[in-house]
Amino acid sequence: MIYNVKTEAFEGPLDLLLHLINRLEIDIYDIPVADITDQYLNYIHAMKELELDVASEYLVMAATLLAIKSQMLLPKYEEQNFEADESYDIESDPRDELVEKLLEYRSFKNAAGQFKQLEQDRGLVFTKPPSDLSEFSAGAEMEKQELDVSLYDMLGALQKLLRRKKLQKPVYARIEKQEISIESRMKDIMGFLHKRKGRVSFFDLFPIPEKPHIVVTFLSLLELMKQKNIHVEQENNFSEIFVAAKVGVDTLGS
Amino acid sequence: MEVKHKGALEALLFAAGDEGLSLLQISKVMEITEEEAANIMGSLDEDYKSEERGLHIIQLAGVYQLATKKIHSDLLKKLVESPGSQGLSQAALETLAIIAYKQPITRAEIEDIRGVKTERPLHTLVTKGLIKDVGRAEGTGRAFLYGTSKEFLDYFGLNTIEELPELQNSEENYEEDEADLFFGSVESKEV
Amino acid sequence: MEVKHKGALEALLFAAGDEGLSLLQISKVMEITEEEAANIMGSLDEDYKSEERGLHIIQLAGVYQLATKKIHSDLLKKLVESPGSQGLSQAALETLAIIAYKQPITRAEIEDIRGVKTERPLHTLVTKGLIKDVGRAEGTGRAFLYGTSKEFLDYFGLNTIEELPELQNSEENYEEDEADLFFGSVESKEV
Repeated sequence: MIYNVKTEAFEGPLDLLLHLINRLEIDIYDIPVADITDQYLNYIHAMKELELDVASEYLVMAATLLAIKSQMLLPKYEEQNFEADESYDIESDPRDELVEKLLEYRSFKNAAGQFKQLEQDRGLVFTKPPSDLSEFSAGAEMEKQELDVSLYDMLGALQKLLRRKKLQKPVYARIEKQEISIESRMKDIMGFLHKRKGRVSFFDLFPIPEKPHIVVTFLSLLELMKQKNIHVEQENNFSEIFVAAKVGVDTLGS
Repeated sequence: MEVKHKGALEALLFAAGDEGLSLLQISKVMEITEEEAANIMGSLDEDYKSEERGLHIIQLAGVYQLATKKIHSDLLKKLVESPGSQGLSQAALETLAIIAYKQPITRAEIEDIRGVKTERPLHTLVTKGLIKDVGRAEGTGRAFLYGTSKEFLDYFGLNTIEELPELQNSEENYEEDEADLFFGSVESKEV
Repeated sequence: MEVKHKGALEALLFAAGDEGLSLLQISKVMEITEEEAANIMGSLDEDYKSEERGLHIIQLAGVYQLATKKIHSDLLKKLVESPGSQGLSQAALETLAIIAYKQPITRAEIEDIRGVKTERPLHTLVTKGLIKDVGRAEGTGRAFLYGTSKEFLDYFGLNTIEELPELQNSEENYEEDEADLFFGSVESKEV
């Protein structure tokens, strides 16, 4: 039989063992070490046969299992002799340490599952970046304050930003996919120029930083210039370009 | 409580965005007591419960902020091109869970619990600002001790670390796909 | 018009932030006609007129967005004057992080990444000596390029900028931005 081995399916030997215990419907408090060791070694052998890198942790666990198995195989006469001494019997179970580890690991694995849920829930809620309050800061006296931030605060802020950005950016990409016509963009531009009265910075005519929109806007401006509906001014090379509606030109006749 | 206070608080929360505001900050800016601030907050929160409102007040990492209601997430997702981030890997989530419940904790202790090397997930978590080193362990190694950060709370939508779900050890919670994750017969793919 | 439509529209406008939404976009996302969208917008706008509300809808160049009411500007000024507990706002921290990882970088590029105007945070960071201008960008605008200062390294206990934690998982996000760099320079100024 050929197997397709997915090594990434397990987080480590403890995870693999939990999986085996679960699949074989074994009582974790009473693990049949011989069985589980065989199963475990099967996996390891399969990995090796497939020339996959077997992380050393898996081999260490294999050795541990074999050690426990051999301890379990030791003659049981001691147990019979000291039957009365239950505590001795329990404490000396060679499986104890492993079971404890498995239980502890399992509780954190469960917690990780809950974290995943929290992560997903949080993803359903959208917040907004702090507003830029520059317009309110004119003449504002900043309280002098010592910095109390660490690199971690900065990284945290960055991650928050990256998470948040997901919504902001592609807003247009998706929705404006359908064609924006030059004609309708020309109307928009004229409407905008009339509303603003007087001249407007060239860049203000590009409110949407998406390629198709920019191209259409640019072509619309050329067309409007050709039709002599707008003025375009630039005082010097490289200085800001201003656009204004020509006097007497109201809305575009369609 | 004056009516216009509610409007004022709404404006403040809106401007603060995801930086959020504490009651202390609000009380200072509005020149009211923290108790009054809390009352206005409560009243505003009550208003937001109406179905006509798309926002609500959430408490994250100790501050109040405005956020959209979960009920509208499907709609909002339409505004994003690639829905959702991939989220943290299983390794990172496990590592983070261990740190969250056992902090402060060293890398060696984490690796002991997970049974595998944990350098990469730790690095990812530091990079993402979810954990930070909070000192050094006693003893020879003087290893770094890790703890969760403020961003951790924000990331998982928690107000304080006490809001973490209780660490459970019980059997019934442990469920796994019956499907064998490791071996799958090779109908589809050869190795 | 359904009541919940109003809530949905409020959530959409909130999430769209400074970029705002056109009626066309709203109608597409909410799967209603533009006329219906206009009606809901009108009704929402009416609600905002109440003194209890701190926000209102503004319309700029055919795009609708939420903003704080003028009446609250004194309050916002006070908010500006009272910095958070850390001495650096979330906005300033974000800006600093972007500069640290992407330097040299212009303001327009930073604003493109953040999605909001970044004049104030830049000013704060320059004032605090954490960043400085390191030259001028090529091209028409000849915009200032920002980079981190020596104080930045000192402050965060780094010897060189290379000691910043590598941003492994976030790399994809940044690459996307790279592609947008040209168009980012045609960043929308405030309309």
